[in-house]
Amino acid sequence: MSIISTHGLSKHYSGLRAVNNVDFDLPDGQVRALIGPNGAGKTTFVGMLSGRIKSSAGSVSFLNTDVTDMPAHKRMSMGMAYTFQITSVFANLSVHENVALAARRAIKGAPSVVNNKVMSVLEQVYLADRTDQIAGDLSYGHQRLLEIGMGLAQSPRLFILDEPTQGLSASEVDGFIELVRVLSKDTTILLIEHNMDVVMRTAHYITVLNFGEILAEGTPAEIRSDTDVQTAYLGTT
Amino acid sequence: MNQAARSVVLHGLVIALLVAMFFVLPEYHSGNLARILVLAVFAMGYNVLFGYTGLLSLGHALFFASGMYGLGLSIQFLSASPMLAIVIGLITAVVVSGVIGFLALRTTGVAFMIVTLMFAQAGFLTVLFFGKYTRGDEGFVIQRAQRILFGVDLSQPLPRYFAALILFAICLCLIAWMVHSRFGKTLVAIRENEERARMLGYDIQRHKLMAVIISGTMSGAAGAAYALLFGYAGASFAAVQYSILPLLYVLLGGAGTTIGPLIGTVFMFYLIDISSEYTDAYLLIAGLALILLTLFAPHGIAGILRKKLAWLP
Amino acid sequence: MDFGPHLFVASLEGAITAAVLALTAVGLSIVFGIMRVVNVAHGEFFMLGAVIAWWITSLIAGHPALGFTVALIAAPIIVGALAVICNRFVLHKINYEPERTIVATIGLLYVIQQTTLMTFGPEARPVEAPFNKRIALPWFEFGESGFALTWPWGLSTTTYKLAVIAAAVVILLVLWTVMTRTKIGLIMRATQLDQEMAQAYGIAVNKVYALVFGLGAALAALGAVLVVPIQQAHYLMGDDPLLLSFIVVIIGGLGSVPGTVLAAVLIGMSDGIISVFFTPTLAKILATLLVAFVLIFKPDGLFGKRRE
Amino acid sequence: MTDTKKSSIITSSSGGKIGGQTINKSMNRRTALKTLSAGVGAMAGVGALPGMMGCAHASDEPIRIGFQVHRTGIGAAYGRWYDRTTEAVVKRINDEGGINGRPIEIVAEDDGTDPKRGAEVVEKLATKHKCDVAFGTLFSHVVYGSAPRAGELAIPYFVVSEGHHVASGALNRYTLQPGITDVKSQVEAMGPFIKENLGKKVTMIFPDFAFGHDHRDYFSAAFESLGGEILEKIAIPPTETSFSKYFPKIPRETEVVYHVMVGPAVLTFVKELGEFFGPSRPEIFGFIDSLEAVDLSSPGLEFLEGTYFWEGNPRYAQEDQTEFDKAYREAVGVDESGASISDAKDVSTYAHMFGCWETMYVIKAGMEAAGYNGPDDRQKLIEAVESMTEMPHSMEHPQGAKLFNGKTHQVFGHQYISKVTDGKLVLAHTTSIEDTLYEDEVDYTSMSF
Repeated sequence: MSIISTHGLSKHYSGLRAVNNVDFDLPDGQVRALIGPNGAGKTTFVGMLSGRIKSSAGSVSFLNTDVTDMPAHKRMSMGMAYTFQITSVFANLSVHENVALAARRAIKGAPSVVNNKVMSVLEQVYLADRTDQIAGDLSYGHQRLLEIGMGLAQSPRLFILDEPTQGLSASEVDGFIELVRVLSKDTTILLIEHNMDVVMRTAHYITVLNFGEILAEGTPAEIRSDTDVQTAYLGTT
Repeated sequence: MNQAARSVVLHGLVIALLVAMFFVLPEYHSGNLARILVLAVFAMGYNVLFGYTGLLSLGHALFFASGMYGLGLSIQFLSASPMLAIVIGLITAVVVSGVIGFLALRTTGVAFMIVTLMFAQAGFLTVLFFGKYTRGDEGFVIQRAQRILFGVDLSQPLPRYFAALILFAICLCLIAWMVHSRFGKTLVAIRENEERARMLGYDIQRHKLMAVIISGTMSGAAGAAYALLFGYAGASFAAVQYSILPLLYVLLGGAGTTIGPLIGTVFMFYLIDISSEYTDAYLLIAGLALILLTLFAPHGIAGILRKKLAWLP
Repeated sequence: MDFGPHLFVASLEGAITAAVLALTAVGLSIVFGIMRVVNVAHGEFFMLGAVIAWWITSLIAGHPALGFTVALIAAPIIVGALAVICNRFVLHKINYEPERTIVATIGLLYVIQQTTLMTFGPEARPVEAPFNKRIALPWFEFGESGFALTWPWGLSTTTYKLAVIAAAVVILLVLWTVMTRTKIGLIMRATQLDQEMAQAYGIAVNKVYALVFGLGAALAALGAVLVVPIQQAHYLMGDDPLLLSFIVVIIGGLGSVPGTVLAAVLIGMSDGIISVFFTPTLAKILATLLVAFVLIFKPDGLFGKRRE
Repeated sequence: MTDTKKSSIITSSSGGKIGGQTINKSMNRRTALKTLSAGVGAMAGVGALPGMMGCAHASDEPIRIGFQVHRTGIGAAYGRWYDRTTEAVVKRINDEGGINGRPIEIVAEDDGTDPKRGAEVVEKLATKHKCDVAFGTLFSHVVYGSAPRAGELAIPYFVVSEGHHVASGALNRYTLQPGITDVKSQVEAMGPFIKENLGKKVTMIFPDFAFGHDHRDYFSAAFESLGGEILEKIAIPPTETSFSKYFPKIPRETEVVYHVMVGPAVLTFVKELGEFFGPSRPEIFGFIDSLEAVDLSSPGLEFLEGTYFWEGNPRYAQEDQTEFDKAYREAVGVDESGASISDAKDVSTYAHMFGCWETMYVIKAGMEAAGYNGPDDRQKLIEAVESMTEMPHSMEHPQGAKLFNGKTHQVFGHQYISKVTDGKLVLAHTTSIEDTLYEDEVDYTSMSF
């Protein structure tokens, strides 16, 4: 069963085709990486998936529902979660409240239920000892983790991560990879990633975007051996 | 003590203190305090939007005036009882803030400031335009006989004070409760990072609209109470100064705090009242005070307190 | 009066409003655009310009044009210098934080207004125009005898009013040239685009800010000196220009100087022209609502570019 | 500028006795602070103090009159002259021995010409300063805002506002206007003169708020009942600063333009009116409110030559000036052209400020008739004033004779119409008191206290 799919999805900015006629399908339970050179339209594409960006043409279907005209917040409450490319946390609020805000929207239970969820998420993202810290005071890496935690707290069906490892240290990246492996048991993950090591170690399947169009799709091994991809993106590596 | 318990104790103490004040203070000051409490409700309403939601409106005089004229005109022309008039005043405020909120929330930032300002200005001019009924800038008096609520003469010091205090207490409790509610925390999230809140799945527009309506209705309640307790409704309350006033109260007292608006209102009121005894240029002193406060106490008076008491709601 | 001439008079009046408004609003607009702060005291700088003009002209005897010329040069400089001081000791200290700036400039507004009340007094005081001749204006008619010139009753303006329009156009052109063709203009525009970048390129942002704040105030004062022979100096006269300038700046698109000028013309003219069709107060209500609805449907102003 | 005293005690060395050190002390403290902020104006008050010291028993306590004054805000120009007139009359009364042998002490509070602050000021005067009565308000919206509080606090509230609020019955038994005729009387009394001397087709221009609406409604009703015709009623928004665009609405066949404006833009208004008409103007009749505190020789006002003005009290000393007007002018410090003696550019609000003088004398007469001793006698004071009727032309009433209506709490007096001749206002017509009378709209005496 596919969790999200697009048909002919396009975004045109005054003549520029940022995303053009993309047919995309993500099956339930998969970890999918979306890669491509800078300016390939990756962020625009997931922007349209999440509803942050209005599409110019085509349709998006999430959990077998056409969500093309649905505002972002409704898609989120249907079970999507999204982390920003540029870290975006509630800088003046505590770590706990950051995660609680995410959890509260998804869980309609009593404060204690929310609290339990928050604590378990903070454990997962290695921030359990920093609950009362102000989010803005966290190191960059911890803020990235917090952002992922906010996504987790929503218990999403689909988790979209926009360059989650950007700026993380090597050990933090390892931690992240471990996290994705654990998460992938319950959640479908769509990952925009530049770090090919992360992609190869986590993704079940890879979609390559180039000039707003899908250049190739396949398993990590297939993508690695695809000559088109190599010329367009991977170069000689 | 946990947060909720602290909040109950703090706000309980504030209200108890205000009850005691009436019996302790000389007549002049208890009279002032009645007025301050009504104005503080206005400021608290403003604070819901500005302090908690992060929306800077320059049009709250319109909401204040909606309550004031909703009540005043229904007493004047429909011979409504005070209770019915209060209800009409509140409904007017709900409707006006709902419509203005629906329209103005299509904008953000400075444009939101200007749109609210323009609507308030149009409201002010409308009051003048219908001078036949409103008596424009002169306004009209609500006679003592028309201000008897459940047999209590609201023109008398004690009933007036406690009527003001009851309104204040209701609003204070509402806000103290709101701050700890999902809704209130979501408003803060919107204030802090709107896009993030949206991408957590919160319906930003709906929350903002609710905030405008709550804010506007509370401001309208203050307007209605002012007319009922002090017996006068006039266009000057719809003028732009009365949109700036609650902003000053809130900024002085501390935006986004429950008791900040009260502190700011008290401070501003007595700053003008006391300095006016020494010089005609009391607004000069008020101006200097504002500048000094922004230089040395940017988060208002409650902000200073909060440095010592981090838990202050 | 017939409809045509009436509309003409109203448009002419609108043009004068627009001219003065353009100067005042452009002052606010560059402060807004470059420093990103809302200066609530802007109207008071306008008022000070008028009051200082009155003061200077009352000191200088002889032909009114003499005192007026001195005022035209000196008042903006004095007001600009005062603004630079305010910038240095208040706005700079609070780091131009948006909210604090609003409160601090409200404080400045009170301080300036009250100081004026205490020294200048509560009266409205006139300044004599350097020249002021009533000109009856002709109107064209296609009557039975074909095209004809008539001189309708009351259709008139004054030489001074026309001169105000001309002066405003000249000043705005000079400003435009400075902004686009000179180094200082380049520096200002660079600072507007990206403050950090400008700093990295060795631009002394603090000095630019001081200059911009002073220039903004001086433009407001200049507008006031031009208008004071029509209006009179009064200590509360800054409130209206503040409100109107704000509207103009927003409608014009934040920080866009050409947009601001266009918006000033639009607002000034519509204020005049709407008054032809409706009773005055209703006209004001409609003009106000028009501004609100323009912003609701074009939140970045009519001529603004959408910001990221 | 020169006169920013907050509260002053003006007594003579012979008459008044001020009890006690406390007043002296507070005087000094206040004066010191005021000198810091506002200049040296208050020094005169201190200079007078040593002479007043003496024995102090209860009945020598000054009578405290709370003065609600527009020192800031839109009414400040009027407030300044209300202030000066009040000081002058208090000095005169105290020189004559005060009220029942007690000196008057004025406690002034600025209301910022704002109804909200106005109500607070009345409260402050009554409950903090413990004033015997409150007095002196001019702007109608401040009166409306303040009067309910005065009634609730049971403090007699003597307004000097010319509004129709008192006589309309909208206020309460504690609010009285015994020193100045109200706008309804003023306006209605103008009808006959305009119709007979200026023309039958009138266009009215007035500010679009309550004061302007009073003019519109009362004048048009009165004028039409005389057989005149109102061609057009042009209401100008109160925030307006330029007027030329409204004048084309004046119909061509207009014989008389009737104008009344208030606020700082009045001069612009009159000037632009002149520029509009150029050489071919109709007759023009205005209320001097349009030009109160404005010098008639201001640039642009030349065209007013030959036009007519209502004046509450003739600004320029007339040829047949009465001794009362002469002495009154001198006491207040106004020269023959209605400007300050010390500054010819500082033009008074002569048409209104006499109301402060006369009202103060009514308070004095009322207190003396009531045997007023203190706040317990306030009701007696009201009743004493209510029972007044004729007020003869005298030093107490220098503007002219008056007739007080105790039921409506409103006084009625002569109105003056002047013609601008050689740049001066020359009296052309004086209405009778009868011209100003209208049917009672209220009987306050039937209301309880």
